[in-house]
Amino acid sequence: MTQQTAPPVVELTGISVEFPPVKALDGVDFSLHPGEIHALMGENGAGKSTLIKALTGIHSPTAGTIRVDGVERRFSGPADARAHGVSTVYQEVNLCENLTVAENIMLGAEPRVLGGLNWRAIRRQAATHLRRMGLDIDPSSSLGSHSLAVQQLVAICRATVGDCKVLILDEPTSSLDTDEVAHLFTVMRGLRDEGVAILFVSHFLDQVYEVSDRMTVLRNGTLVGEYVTADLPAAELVQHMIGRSMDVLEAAEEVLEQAERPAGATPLLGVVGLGRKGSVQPFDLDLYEGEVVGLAGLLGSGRTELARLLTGADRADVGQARVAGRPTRLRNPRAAMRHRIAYTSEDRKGEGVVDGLTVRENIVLALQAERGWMRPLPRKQVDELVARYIQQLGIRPADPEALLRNLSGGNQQKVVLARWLATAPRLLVLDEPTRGIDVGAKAEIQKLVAELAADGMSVVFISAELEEVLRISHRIAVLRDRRKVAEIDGNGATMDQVVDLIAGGGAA
Amino acid sequence: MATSAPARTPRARRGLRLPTRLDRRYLPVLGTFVVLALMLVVGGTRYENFLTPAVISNLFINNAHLIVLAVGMTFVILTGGIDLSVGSVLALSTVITAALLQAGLPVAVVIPLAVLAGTVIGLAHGVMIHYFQVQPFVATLAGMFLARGLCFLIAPESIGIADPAFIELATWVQIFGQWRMTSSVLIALIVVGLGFLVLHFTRFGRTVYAIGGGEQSALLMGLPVARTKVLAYVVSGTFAGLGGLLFAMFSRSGYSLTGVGMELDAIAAVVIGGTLLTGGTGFVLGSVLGVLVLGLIQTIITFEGTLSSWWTKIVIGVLLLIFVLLQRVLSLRRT
Amino acid sequence: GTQTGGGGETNAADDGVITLGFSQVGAESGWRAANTKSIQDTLTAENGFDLKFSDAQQKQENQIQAIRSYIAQQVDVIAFSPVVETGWDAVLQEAKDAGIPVILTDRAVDSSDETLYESFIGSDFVLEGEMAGQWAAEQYDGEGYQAVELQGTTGAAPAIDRKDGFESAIAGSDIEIIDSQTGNFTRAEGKTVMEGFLNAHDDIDLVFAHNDDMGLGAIEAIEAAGMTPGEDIKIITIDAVKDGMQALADGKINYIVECNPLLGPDLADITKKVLAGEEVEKRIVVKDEAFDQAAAKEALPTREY
Amino acid sequence: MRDVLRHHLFWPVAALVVLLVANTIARPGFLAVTVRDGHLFGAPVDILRTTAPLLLVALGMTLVIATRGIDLSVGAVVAVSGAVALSHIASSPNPDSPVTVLTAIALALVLCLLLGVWNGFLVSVLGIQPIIATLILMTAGRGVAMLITNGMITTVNSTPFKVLGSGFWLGLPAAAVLAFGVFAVVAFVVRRTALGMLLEATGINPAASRLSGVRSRTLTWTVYTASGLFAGLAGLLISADTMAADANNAGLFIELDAILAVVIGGTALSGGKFSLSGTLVGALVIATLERTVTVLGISPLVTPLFMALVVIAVTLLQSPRMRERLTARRRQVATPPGSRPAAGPGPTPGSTTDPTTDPTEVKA
Ligand SMILES: Nc1ncnc2c1ncn2[C@@H]1O[C@H](COP(=O)(O)OP(=O)(O)OP(=O)(O)O)[C@@H](O)[C@H]1O
Ligand SMILES: Nc1ncnc2c1ncn2[C@@H]1O[C@H](COP(=O)(O)OP(=O)(O)OP(=O)(O)O)[C@@H](O)[C@H]1O
Ligand SMILES: O[C@@H]1[C@@H](O)[C@H](O)OC[C@H]1O
Ligand SMILES: [Mg+2]
Ligand SMILES: [Mg+2]
Repeated sequence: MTQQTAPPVVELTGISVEFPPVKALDGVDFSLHPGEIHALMGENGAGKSTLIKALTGIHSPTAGTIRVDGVERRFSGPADARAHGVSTVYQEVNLCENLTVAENIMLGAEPRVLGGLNWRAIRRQAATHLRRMGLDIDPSSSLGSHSLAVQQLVAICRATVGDCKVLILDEPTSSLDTDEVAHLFTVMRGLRDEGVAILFVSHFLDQVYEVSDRMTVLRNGTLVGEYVTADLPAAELVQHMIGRSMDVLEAAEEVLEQAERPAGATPLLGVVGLGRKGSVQPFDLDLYEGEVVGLAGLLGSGRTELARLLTGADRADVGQARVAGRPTRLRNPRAAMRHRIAYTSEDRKGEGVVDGLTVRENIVLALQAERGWMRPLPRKQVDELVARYIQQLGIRPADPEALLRNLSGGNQQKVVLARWLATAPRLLVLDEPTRGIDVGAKAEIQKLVAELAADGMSVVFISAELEEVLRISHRIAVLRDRRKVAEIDGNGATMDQVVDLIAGGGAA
Repeated sequence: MATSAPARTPRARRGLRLPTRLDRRYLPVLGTFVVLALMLVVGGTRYENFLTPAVISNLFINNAHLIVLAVGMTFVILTGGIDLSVGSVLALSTVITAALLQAGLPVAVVIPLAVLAGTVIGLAHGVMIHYFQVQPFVATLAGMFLARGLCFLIAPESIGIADPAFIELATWVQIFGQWRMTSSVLIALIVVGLGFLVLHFTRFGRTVYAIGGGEQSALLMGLPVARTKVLAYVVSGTFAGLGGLLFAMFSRSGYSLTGVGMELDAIAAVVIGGTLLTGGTGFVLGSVLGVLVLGLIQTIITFEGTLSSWWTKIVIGVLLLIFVLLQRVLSLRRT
Repeated sequence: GTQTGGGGETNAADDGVITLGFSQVGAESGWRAANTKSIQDTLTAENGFDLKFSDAQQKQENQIQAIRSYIAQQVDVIAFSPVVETGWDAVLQEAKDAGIPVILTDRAVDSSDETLYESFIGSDFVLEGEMAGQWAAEQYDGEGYQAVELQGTTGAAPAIDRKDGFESAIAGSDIEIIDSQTGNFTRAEGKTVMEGFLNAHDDIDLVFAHNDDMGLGAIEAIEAAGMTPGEDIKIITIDAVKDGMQALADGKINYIVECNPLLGPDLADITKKVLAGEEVEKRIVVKDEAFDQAAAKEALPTREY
Repeated sequence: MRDVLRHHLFWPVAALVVLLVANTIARPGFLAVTVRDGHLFGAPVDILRTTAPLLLVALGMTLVIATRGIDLSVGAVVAVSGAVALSHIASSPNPDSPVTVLTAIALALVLCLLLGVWNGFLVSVLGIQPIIATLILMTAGRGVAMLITNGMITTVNSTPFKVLGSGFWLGLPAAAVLAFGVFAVVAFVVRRTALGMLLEATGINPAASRLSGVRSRTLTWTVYTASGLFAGLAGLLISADTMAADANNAGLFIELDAILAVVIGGTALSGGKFSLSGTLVGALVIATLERTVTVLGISPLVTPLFMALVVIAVTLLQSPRMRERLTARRRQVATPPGSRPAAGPGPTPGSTTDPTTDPTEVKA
């Protein structure tokens, strides 16, 4: 497996990167060998993405050396890095949705004829690369017409075009489902066996254990250590990452176990035959106070779209909704907010963060919008509120005046969550709230959800991680092909049972 | 306007999944084409001598310079930028042409110089925009003032062009029955062809689209963003210079106050042609159709012949509105 | 009216109606509005005309386009006020080839080939400037007056010619032009530039504005600075449109040289002659008067524009 | 000192000071203000008066730009406003009656408000790109103004209306008092309420704002309406200035001046964070610049050149790249000796910061 004998293909020594006043990396050493899958681990904001960007020349380190194939280098940017065999799929999957799949894969390396692009060859080669990734899509279809998962795979496909000695994947699995992850791992192992060095970032510990050979752990911009995966127990890894033991996780479990589903008389929100043409088939659902309802389903099964109908993000064209027994129409998010219904979108970048505003402004945004522009929140109240959530959710840096775009992905997610908690909702619909969030924070969020429910809030919880849904939910609604197919009790349910329902094998 | 496209909701994506044969990207251009055809039909039934080769030839002859400007503008807008300077740069090029010819320089020297003036200004824009991160609107607005100021500096008054070689070039015409093709139309068509080839068959062209789709993405994909962006403004500037040359051929003079507001015509043409100002989608051929639509509006107004100047303005506004609405309806039906 | 048949000779058609295509500069000044009105009111159906009017919005390309379109429409006569002097040879040649006579109004073209148009009807801008200058020299020579000049649109014939005319006429006197900038023939810019002049110079005695509109703007600026126009600072303008005449009568302007915008009747007249094959003069200069304050009071009640 | 240098108003204010100094050198008495009949006179007072309409238009423009939009139609709206007001006054038997004048003002403002509503409708409801949506009114609006005045320059004599142009309130030009007053009130409302933040959120991420319960559409609609209204008010000042409604020339290119004022003031055209105090300084810079050209006796021929140089200088000095230079110098001083100075100071153009927005923007 690991080939410690081979000299490292990438070797970083004493790398520091600063975003004054933040020291994102402080004298970090790191090495990557050919033919290994190396996981880079750490909490949100630990500096993983920054390390990758320093290597590929997006950020220039203030100190340290970078060696690739034994030669000291400072790449001028991704193009330069790529020309030296270092290909990267960055955390913010960013391809061009306005171009075709083939172009996205081949752009910059297109075959040419008579000085012009050879479109036939482009499509043919792209198709070959897609096949190698086991992706069966039309190369001349527009990238934007594909799901995020497919786009993610196309991004990886692009990275492997040409002479690729080092492949860097920053959280490639955060929007993939189980099958797709398995698929990706097969591809990764194949590349490793061809001698490619793979650097891999993920917050899913089981995935890391499944696929990686070695791992490097960062904490607060400093190196904690380098370990052989097989030799490091998960509990120890987590301790290295968060710098303390896993008390939080256990605490979360405790709260969850204590919480009993209350027998509420009228549902907080009850919908009958709610649906929208072309989006979700009419469904019934009752949500009670103090209860967590999980939504399970495959990617594209309609969980998000169901959530959007519950929260007025999309308008239903059939069906009725009742809040506390009274008929109502959830015409838009504001209408839902009046009933204290909150929704955090899965699309953090597009529908969550307002990246040009500060942490403070992002946190108070919904609350302020609800009060209307005429009644600004008193500054003192704002400061208290913001300080509380920064502390409670561990938002880093803990600076209310930091621009949101300068926060790491996971911390941005926490800010968006804080925005909704600040509105004190009675029903909180969380769509993939733990995507891209580190283990510690994930446990915190799960604990938070349990506590909120215990305090009487009703929560709808969507996650691609079935295990998480099972653990946290009192009740689980299962969706398949944009239709609600089953509703089961969360306590008795087993993984196999739910998987059967999701896949359409089990009895509905 | 460096605005980014609104976030795509998951639903928009599914809409695109519907199987269609005709690529939806061509719909706006097709819409423009349909409207153009409709205008021709309406004009043809309403006015005598309207649907004649002479009128159609004139449409191209009168608008050759605008076609060239619009092609350059398309490059810039595709990257998500904008070039407000093209009207002034066109004027500068006419003034340089006329002044140098008047000074007795040979045509073979004057023509490259006039075009080069545009190239240099375009380069300056690119540098300001990319390296100093000045917003395109502002950088090219400054360029607009600069070029206009240079015009006045060279010659405030209009200078006639009498150089025989230049006149010969300007009056070159090919006649096919009632159809006429002048040298400027020929040049414009070559520019359109070039623009098309470059955008669709070179890496530079595809990178232009990629940048419009997302500059950040293009950077992370390792594409030469800096070079491409600068080059897009160089193309626009150069074509504005060339447009000035065509305009000098058209008006046989150089005048510092020429082309005021022409940048808005070029932008309008590009947008009418289906290119999004946010960048990343659009075609040169659409922009050509856009120019023809604008030209046809003018033609119809002259044929109508009774409109006071205010009605002219109102009618242009209303037609623009109808156009944008039609396009809007088309693009809504897409999802 | 317009002939349906292809390409033949065009002349005053059988129905007796003359189709005339007119391309106007724009609508930049009060003078221009009066000029447009005069043409539209004269070339009416009652008078036997079918007028095709288009406004070029100050753009030469629009004018060329309009003229080409008139050729394609096979009108009987084309008339226009060229935005600029140069650049008309090609399109005028096209009109000539199509056998359509062209008449220029108000502004002339700068062309070596005089056969390209039949006639020019308009004012002598140089003379206007001279008349203004002569009056100034007669009235104020010996006082050591410091004058400022508000020029018309840069590069436009009336601006160039009036400047030349005025300068040559005051050449022998002790009137000195201390500053001269463009006010673009508009009131608002006339006012802004005059304000600047007042900030920049302590002792301005005389303003020469290339048209009434700028002069009226200057009056506002002078009043805003707490001075009396017409007394503290003398004002001479050109055009004699109604507002200007009123200000003259009110004593705020001291002298106005007329620039007659009523070119419609002359145009109708010449058109008929040209179509009838009569010989017409190449250059028909409209007679311009000049008014001092007393003359203005007298003329005001009967002014048409 | 360094904080002063990095303040977002530093370069615009510096530009203003340089212009004033240049004028004073050319003409030592330039800054002198005299009192006559209890009114203030002098070049600075003139500048305040000529800034007034531009300031109003730029105020609306700033709000529109904050929502990621742009309003090209303001010049046409200026023309319509003057046309309506003066036509009404001219057609009334008693142009000196305050009732006539007030009616005229009300008519003009209401119509301009409606024009703003129209722009807002196109942008926020029909989703047409702002630059094109407002280009429609930019073209047609002047036509409407000419339609109202019948293509003539309408002039009136009306003492109460003239106050708006050359009258004095509290010793200062009425136009300046009005414009600066409106500006102050709007700035106060925007910054003391949550309006500013909600506008910025809308400009930065409309989808996220909507989901957060911000009435993005209404806000967008409102700013275009406000822009129309302010342009209408500016139109009244401009027409009262010469007591003439010139449909062709009133407010010509004022949209460009207003956009420049906004940009010089440090607000990014890409929307989001905006600075009203910056716009105020920007408008003063432009008005002073125009005055400077005349006072310095710079040939009118090179005025655009001069304009371009000032704009280029201010925008380059304000550019992120230049700011980084300043930051870098500071950082170099701060970093301990021996550590390697950054190759390319700060984030390179390829950093994760969105190059279209300026992260260092500070709000007023
Ligand atoms: N462009 C930037 N400007 C300022 N600070 C930044 C910038 N990029 C990153 N940071 C800061 O650097 C630190 C490390 O961020 P980084 O994105 O590397 O974290 P990460 O380990 O990838 O976290 P995550 O798991 O959440 O993606 C964070 O504190 C972040 O706020
Ligand atoms: N296999 C696929 N191919 C193309 N598009 C897909 C596919 N799967 C999902 N999508 C798109 O992704 C969007 C998200 O799906 P939806 O919101 O209905 O499901 P979900 O259960 O919430 O899944 P997700 O895990 O992606 O949030 C859908 O609108 C759909 O268009
Ligand atoms: O306003 C005028 C200008 O437009 C016209 O061409 O000549 C006369 C001038 O007074
Ligand atoms: Mg990261
Ligand atoms: Mg989802």
